[in-house]
Amino acid sequence: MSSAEKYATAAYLVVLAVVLLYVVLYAFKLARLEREVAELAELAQRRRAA
Amino acid sequence: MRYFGDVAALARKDLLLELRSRDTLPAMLLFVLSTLVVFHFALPAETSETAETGLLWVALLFTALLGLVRAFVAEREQRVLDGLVLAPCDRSAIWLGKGIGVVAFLVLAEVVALPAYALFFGPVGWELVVAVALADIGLAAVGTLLAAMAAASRARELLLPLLFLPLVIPVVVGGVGASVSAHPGRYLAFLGLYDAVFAILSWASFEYVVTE
Amino acid sequence: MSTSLRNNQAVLLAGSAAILLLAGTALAFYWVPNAPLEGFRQRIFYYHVPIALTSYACFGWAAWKALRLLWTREQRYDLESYTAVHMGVIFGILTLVTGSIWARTSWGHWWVWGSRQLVLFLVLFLFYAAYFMLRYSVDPGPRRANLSAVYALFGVALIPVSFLAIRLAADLVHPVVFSHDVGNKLTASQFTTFLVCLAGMLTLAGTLYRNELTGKRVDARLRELREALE
Amino acid sequence: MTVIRARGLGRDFGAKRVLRGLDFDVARGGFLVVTGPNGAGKSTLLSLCAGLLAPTSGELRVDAERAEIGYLAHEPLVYRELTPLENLDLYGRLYRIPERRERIGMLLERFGLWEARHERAESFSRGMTQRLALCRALLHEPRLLLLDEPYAGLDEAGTELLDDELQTLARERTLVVATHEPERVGRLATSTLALA
Repeated sequence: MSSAEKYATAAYLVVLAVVLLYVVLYAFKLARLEREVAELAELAQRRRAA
Repeated sequence: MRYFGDVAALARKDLLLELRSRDTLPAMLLFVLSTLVVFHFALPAETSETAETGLLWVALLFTALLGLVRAFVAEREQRVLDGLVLAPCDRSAIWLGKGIGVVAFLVLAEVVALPAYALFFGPVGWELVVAVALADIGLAAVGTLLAAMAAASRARELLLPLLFLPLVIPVVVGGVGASVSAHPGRYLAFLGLYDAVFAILSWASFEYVVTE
Repeated sequence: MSTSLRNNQAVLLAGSAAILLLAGTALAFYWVPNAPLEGFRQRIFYYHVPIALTSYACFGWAAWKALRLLWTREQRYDLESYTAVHMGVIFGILTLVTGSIWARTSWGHWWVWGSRQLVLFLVLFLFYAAYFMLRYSVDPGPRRANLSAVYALFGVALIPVSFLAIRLAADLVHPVVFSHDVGNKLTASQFTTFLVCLAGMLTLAGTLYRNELTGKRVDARLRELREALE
Repeated sequence: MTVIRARGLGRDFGAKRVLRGLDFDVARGGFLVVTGPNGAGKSTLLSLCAGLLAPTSGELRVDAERAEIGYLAHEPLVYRELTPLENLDLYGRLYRIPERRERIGMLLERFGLWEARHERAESFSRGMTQRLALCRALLHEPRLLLLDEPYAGLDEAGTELLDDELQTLARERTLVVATHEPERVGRLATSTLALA
C-alpha cells in the first residue's frame, strides 16, 4: 500500500475509532443510569413498605 | 433621548469611580509600557517590521484585557449591578455606558503606547492609528459583554481571557494587516465590519447576560 | 410524542446513518476512480469535508436553539443547545484530525497554516472549548442558560468573520495558499460519493445528538424522581 | 386587586432546592411579613418578586413596573467610592425623578445622613449604610416595596425612624418585609408567610 493509501485508511479508521469510543462512553453512562434506576426502585419499595 | 441620558449618567459614574480609586488607568498605562520594553528584549536584533507591529497589537490586546477584568468589579462588590438592572432604563445602556468607559481608558493608554512604540521600534503611520481606533471599539464592545458574563461566574479572572482571546483574533488580523500591508484599505474595512457585527450583537444580547 | 413513535424515529435515524455511512465509505474506496492529479489520497476528502460541514451544521443548530431559548425562555432549549455544541466540537476535532492527515499527505507535514479551513477549525475549537469553561463556572439555572445561549450566538457570528480574517491573514503571513476548494472540478461520481458521505455524517450527528439528549433528559428525570422519593 | 400572585412557586440553585411549591397573594396596599430561619429562602423570594431571579418551577406574577418597585437587599447596592449625593444622583437620573435634588436632600435629611452627604460610602458604619440603602430604595416613591431585613444594623434612633417610616408607607403602599423579628412589624402586617 502506498503511503497515500496508508494515510487515507488511517483517516477513516480514526473517524471510526472516535465513533466507537463515543459508543463505549455511552455504554458506561447507560450502566450508571441503570444502577441509579435500580436504587430508586428499591427506595420506592421501602417507602411503600413503610 | 432618555436612553443617551442614561448612558451618559452611567459613563460619567464610571469615569468618576476611576478618578476616585485611580486603580485601572495607571495600571493599564504602566502595563502597556512595560510590555513594550519586555518585547524589545524579547525580539532578536533584525526582526521584521511585521513582527514588531504584531507585538504592539498583542500588547494592546492584553492591556484591554487588563482593563476589562476590572470592568464590573465595582458593580459586583456591593451587588450594585442588581440596582442598575432593576432601574427602569434599557439594560443595554449599562453595556454602552461601561463600553464608553473602557474605550476612554484604552485611548488614554494608547496615547502613551503609540509614541513609546514610535520611540522604541518603528514609525507609527496614520493607518496604524486608524486601525487602533477601530480596534478599540470592537475590543470594548465584545469585551464589555464578556466581562459581564465573567462577572456572573466563579473563576472570573481565569474565564475572561479564555472567552476574550478567540473572539478577538480577527481584530489582531485586521490591525496588523492595516499597519503593514501595502493596501490597508481592505483591513480597515474588515475592522469596520467586525465592529458593526459584534457591536450590534453585543448591544442586542447584553440584556440576557445580566437578567434571567 | 409518544415514546414508541420516538423510539421508531430514533431507530430509523440510526439505521439510515449506518447505511449511508457504509455506502459512502464503500463508494469512496471502491467505486470512485482515482482523481487524476491527487490519486488515492483524495479519498480522505470524502470524510474530511462532510465532517467539517456537519460541524458547521451542529454549531448552527446550537445557535438556533439558543435563539429559541432567549426568545421563549423555555429551559429545555438550553439542554438542546448544549448538546448541539458538544456534537459540533466532536466533529470539529475530527475535522482537525482528518485535516492534518490530509495536510500530511498533500503537503508533507501535520500542520499547515495555509489551509484556511484547518485554521478556522482551530479558532472555532478554542472558542467552543471556552463555551464549556463558561458552563462549568456558573451554577445550573436560568442565568447559565442565558449566558450559554448568548455565547453560542457569538460563535455562529464568529464563523464567517473568522473565515474572512483568515483569508486576509493569508495574504499577510504567507502568500502561498494551499486550498482544495471542493466546488468545481468534481466529476459526477465524485460528487455523488461526496453527497452520500455528507448525508451519512449528518444523520450520524443527528443520531448521536438524539441519544445524548435522551441520556441527559433521563438524568434530569432521575434527579426529580430521587427528590420525590427522598 | 392583587399585586403579587404566586402559585407553586419554586427556585433551585443547581442541585440545591431553596423554595418549593409556594402559594400566596399580596393585595394592593397589603403588608406581607416573610419569616423563617437563615437559609430558608427569604432573600431569594424577595429577589424573585423584584424580577432579579426567574422561578425554576411554578408561576409568579408581579403587577408592578420596574420603576414602581423599591428593593432593599442585604447589600446596600451603592458604590462605596461615591458619596450619598453621587449615588442617589445616579439612581435619581436612572429613575427619572422630577426635582431630583430636592427629593434627595429631603430623604438624606429624614434619614439623618445630610451631614455625611459628601463623605464616601465606604467610610460609613453598618447603620449609616443601611440608612443610605433605605434612601435608595424609597427614592422613586415606589408603589411596591420589597425590604429584606430592613432593621439590620440600625441603632436605637434608626429603628424608631424606620418604625415611623413603615407606619406611613403601610397606609398607601404594598409591602413585603422579610425579617427575623416579626413582632416588630406584627401589628402592621395584613398577612404572614413562614418559610421552613
